Amino acid sequence: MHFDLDDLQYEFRDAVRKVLTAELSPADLRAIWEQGHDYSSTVWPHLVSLGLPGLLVPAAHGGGDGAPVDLVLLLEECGSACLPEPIVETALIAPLVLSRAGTDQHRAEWLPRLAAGEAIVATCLGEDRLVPDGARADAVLVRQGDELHWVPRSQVHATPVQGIDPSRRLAECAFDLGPDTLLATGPEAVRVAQDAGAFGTAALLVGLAQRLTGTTRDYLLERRQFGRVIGSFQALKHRLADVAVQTEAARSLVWYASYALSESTPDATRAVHMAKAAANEAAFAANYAALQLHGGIGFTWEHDLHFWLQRGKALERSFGSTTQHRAALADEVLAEVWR
Amino acid sequence: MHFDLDDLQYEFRDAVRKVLTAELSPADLRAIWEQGHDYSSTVWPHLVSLGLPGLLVPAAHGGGDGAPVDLVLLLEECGSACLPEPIVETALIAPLVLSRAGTDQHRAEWLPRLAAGEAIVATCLGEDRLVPDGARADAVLVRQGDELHWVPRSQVHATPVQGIDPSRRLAECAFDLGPDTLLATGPEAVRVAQDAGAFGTAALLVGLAQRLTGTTRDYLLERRQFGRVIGSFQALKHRLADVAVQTEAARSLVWYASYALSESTPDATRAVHMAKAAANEAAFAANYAALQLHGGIGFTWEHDLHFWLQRGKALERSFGSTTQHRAALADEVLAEVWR
Amino acid sequence: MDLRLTPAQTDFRDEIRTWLEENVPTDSFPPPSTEEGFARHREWERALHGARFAAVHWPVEYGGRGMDPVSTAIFYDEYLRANAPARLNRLALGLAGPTLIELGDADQRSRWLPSMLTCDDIWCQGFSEPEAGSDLAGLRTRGEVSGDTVLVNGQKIWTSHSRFADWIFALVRTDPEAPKHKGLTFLMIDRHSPGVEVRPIRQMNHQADFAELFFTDVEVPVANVVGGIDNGWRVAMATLTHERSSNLNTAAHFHQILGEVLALVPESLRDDPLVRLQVARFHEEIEAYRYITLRTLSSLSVGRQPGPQSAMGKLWWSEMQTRILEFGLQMLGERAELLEPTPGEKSALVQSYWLSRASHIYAGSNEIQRNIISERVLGLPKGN
Amino acid sequence: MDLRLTPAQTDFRDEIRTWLEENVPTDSFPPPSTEEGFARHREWERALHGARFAAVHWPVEYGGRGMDPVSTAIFYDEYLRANAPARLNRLALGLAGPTLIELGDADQRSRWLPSMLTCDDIWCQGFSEPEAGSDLAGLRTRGEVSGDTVLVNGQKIWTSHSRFADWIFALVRTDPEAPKHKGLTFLMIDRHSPGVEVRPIRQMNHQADFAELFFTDVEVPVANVVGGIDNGWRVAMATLTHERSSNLNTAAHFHQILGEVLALVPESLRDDPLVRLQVARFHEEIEAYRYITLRTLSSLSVGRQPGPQSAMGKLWWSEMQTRILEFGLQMLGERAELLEPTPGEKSALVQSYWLSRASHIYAGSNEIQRNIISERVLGLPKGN
Repeated sequence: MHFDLDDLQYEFRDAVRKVLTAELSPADLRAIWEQGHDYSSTVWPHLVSLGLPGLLVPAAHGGGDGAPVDLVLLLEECGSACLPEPIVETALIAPLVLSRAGTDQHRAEWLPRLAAGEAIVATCLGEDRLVPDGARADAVLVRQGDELHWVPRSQVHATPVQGIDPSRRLAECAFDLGPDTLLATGPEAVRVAQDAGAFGTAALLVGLAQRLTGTTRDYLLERRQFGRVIGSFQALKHRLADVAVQTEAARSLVWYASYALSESTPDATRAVHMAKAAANEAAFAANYAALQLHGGIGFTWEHDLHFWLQRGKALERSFGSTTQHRAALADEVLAEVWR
Repeated sequence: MHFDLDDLQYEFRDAVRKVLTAELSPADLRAIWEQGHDYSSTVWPHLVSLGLPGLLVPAAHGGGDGAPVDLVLLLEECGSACLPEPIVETALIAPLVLSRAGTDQHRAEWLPRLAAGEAIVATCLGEDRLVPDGARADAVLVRQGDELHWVPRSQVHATPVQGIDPSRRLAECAFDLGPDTLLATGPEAVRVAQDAGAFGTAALLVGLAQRLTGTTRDYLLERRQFGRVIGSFQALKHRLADVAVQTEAARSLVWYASYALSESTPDATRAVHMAKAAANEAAFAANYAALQLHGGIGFTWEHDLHFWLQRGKALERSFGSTTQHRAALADEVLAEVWR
Repeated sequence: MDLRLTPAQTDFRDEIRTWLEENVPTDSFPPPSTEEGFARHREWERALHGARFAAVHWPVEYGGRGMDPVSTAIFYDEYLRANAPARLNRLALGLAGPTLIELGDADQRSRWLPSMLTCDDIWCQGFSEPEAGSDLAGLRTRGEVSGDTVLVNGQKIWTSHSRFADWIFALVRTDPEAPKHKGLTFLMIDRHSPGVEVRPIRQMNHQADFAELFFTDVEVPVANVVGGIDNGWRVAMATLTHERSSNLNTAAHFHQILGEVLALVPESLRDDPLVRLQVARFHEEIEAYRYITLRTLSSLSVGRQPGPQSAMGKLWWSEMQTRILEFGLQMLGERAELLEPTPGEKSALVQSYWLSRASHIYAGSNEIQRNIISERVLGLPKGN
Repeated sequence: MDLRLTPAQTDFRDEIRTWLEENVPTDSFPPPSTEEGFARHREWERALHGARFAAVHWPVEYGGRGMDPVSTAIFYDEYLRANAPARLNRLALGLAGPTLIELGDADQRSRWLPSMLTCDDIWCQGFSEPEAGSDLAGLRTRGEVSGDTVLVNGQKIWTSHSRFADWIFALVRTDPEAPKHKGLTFLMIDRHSPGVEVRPIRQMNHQADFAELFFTDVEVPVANVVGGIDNGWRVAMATLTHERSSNLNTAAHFHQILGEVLALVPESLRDDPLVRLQVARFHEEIEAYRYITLRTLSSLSVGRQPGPQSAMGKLWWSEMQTRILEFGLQMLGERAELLEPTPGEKSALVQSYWLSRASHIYAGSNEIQRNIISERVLGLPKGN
């Protein structure tokens, strides 16, 4: 019994961190935010060359043959870097869903493209038809009731709209759904997609919360008021300590969820509910602490902090709120306790 | 338009404070806690001589002809002193209910006794038959469904039981209810009793929260650790500041509830819901801060702090929890918003 | 305790109500940041002034009505109720004007007060600085007094309404040798003087409510000093005292926000106990704020020192407002991130939300508020 | 990452499970504070020792099994699962013993370790003092070294299990001139020495889990010093390090508490969304604690420095446990104040509740925990 990632996974993480540090500086992010819908990715090819987008694609289709547990640290890095790409959708949901649902033709057509990092995927699993990267994706995975559809770009009608985080490139979408797009019917396939989305987003949020904590810590050590660095004020120290605690708690649950999904344990869905709820809470606390402890400067467009603040709030709402996940968890847990 | 108590009300408050300070020191409280069910009040006659218990009894029956707004500051004092008497039941619920319900005979028999401070009243308005001072009261006001009964001691079968706050003198009670005890039928009379109980308890809690804050502040100024008074640690300062804010917010709502009940405004019940919920929250925060900031010493029987801690938790649960009051408030408020 | 209006208050209330009913424009103005909007707002302000409603809390001799804080609050309740246009010259009427009335000399009053009322001059505030955020007294903008002139050099930040301001009331350091709180001077600076530059601050919520002010060798007459050279800290504290009766953030205002948020709750969630408990809590908190404020206004109106609650209002409303807006965003779900209002929204909630988050920082950060409460109300030691 | 047991762990788990199934007494013991209870607990401990289960984390040479932290946790999971009796000599097996093994000399080990395992000697801890609560290094109990003897005078507080203790491991100040963290000495004191007095502390929850110890001219041989005179701070820090692998507060333990609380939720509230959300949160928090702990144990088991989460466990479990118990009291409603358990309660929840509140204070108050996290994990400056 050993609960930690292994050396190879940490090394992969370091490699991804190195690429993201080099290719996605805050200045790069700023440029992307200014470009909005017009942005075309320069960081993506670097991630492809590391094999990140195709990591979960089966080896038979040219991928890395990995499992969610291999991806978890990399997603934390992507969250930390505020990566403006639909990485969870493309590198996690899509390969998992295609591997378990759809036809051989779907697999043969798309898995190699995913393995090669040549396709970007968006998802639309809720009721709303507002889709991040909806106008940019090569395919959109769409839930319609109990059906899961794989909709190629030619059958997506997307109207770009302005969001407060322009790097999410929101689009109002309509889809031409039909027998040709149907991937699977039944709650099981939908659950695979939703679990993957919630888990992946939770991992992004843990990385993002940690980044906010680190950035804020650095600011507290630099900013002086009343003749001393403000990081020496106990109320500020304790506030950031609480964020750190929540982040590590969430990370622990996210790691477990990665394991549960990789092993398809019976409690995998439960593990995902806990991971996303805890990651939401950690990101929430980090968001509030980061802006408050930065003071006015953090509220300016000119300062970089808001990239993480805006992205964080969006991800808190994506793939299930805290309340939604806890309500679902309660249903599972309490069914065994109170019969 | 003026939102403050008047000079006479403040003077009455000062007189009550003086008596309680003199007659109910922490050492007196300790003795009462040790005596438990065997205690017979020495402080009560002093309150009677000030006219507190009979303040709300109509002048025609020998009382002070006052209104809840005249009582609110006095109840804060009683809460602050941790008064081991059913003051809300006796001085507030009983005269209000008897004035508005029951027969002339009820009034003729009981109001003069209340005015003279010669009767102690307990109440049993919930589903549970666990009654503070149930074995000691001259009468118990009992709710049975939609009926309100006035049960004299001879028809109360009370078995004293041990509570964690012995000065509440809990008793398991059974009552001989019949036509002779029936005071009123219908939700209106029940509401009068419940509103009075919740409002009065909220006022006690505000006084109690303020006392906990003051006691804790004094301790913070006295206790030294790491070579300085611990009241200079910012995390402790902020924590107690938050308690003070919640207490003043609750006080503001409690004062308004006293006015609304006195004037029988249409929103009186709403005002009571808000007052009790806010007072519960303030007392909750004060309780946690007080024990934590006192550290280990506050956890000993030997230290006086726990009288207020135990009493506070009991009162938080009495006459409605925060959730119950907020749920009821939501029903009232939202009926107008979402139709 | 009597929450009914006095006969005088009733008369005043009726007068306002009637006048507003007859005069409030039926169309909504463009924002005052546009030329047309500015003109229409000024026209409205002049109409208010014509009815002697421009500054009801000012003494009669200066064009007000000498209303006490409670009656002033009655005015703003009616004003909000009538959905009247946002005020144009808040910082003049609420802060600069009362400061002049309290501590200015006769010349200064006659020079500036009338144009505040008519909005011929719009005012903004120059207190905050980049290096002196929470530590107001640590400000560095220099004012060198020589002869009849104060030469101002430095930078101010977080000034609101500064884009169309004519005057700035500012704190500058005139004696750099003196201890931090000493050696400051309260100065009225003509915004059109040579050397004054205004740069709007673009905010993270895509708006620009605030600006930076840069001063380069700006010459200000010594006659523009209020309350004496090196006496600025005392004057500034008097100014900030007027903030608490500024009547902007009233319970009615927050009920309006809550109402906007409630309109966004989908049908399917209206019976959800958690949603209902949260709404009840918001309602309770707004009402608590109503009575916290009214306690303070009541004491001030009878000339009494207000109670401890008077130090708590800003902390209370700022955190409450953010909770309400955060709840609103939850109700919007994924649409919460849209920059344009979605159906049901009056304006994009997400923008108000971030502005609300900023309110925990400005006007004395909430950490400073907690310091103040623990030190001034509870008597705990300063420092740390 | 692999959460399956290794073959060795499986064998060990099976051995424990089988042995416990065959040996755990079916009746429950009286509390160890009674004579009969103490005797029965000791008998049980000797049976455990006979099967070499008394201290599985100790090295084999000292009577343990040399189990790493993960395997030790497996032992305690089984132990709890089997509902086996509470351990009698926790402070010896978990703290004093490992400290001796790490820093004691050969004589000291052979003198004390065997009787710890057999419970011939019961141990308690003498660290806290009335004037040195959060500020452990500020302790004042004097130890005057003269010749072969340390003369101890002073007072300790908050010792648990001290009523039937035979030995005390204590920190005393041997050099009053040295800076606070220097001049301390770690000393094994015979509780039966002349001049040692124990006074139980009556608690606000009507129980007495802790005691005060008074030392008046107590003569302790210098041979009882562990780790050298004036080197006590380092030894004490090593002792406290063992606290984190003490395996008492496991996820299984908190699930047990949650289970007791869930049994109290009345039928009518079982569909209440708020109740369900709270329960879900508790479940989530306990599971988070499980994996926080397992991360630390895993690192320690492979000889790695544990991550930041290793500093966070106490803060997490203590506040979580209180929330669970507070919720339980809410479910009991007015019956929450009864000193005797009501139907459905295993023991009076209100007593556990207050003890849980105390856990925010003891073993390093939660304020100290937050200081530590902000300083050691986040690298923020010390002080304040």
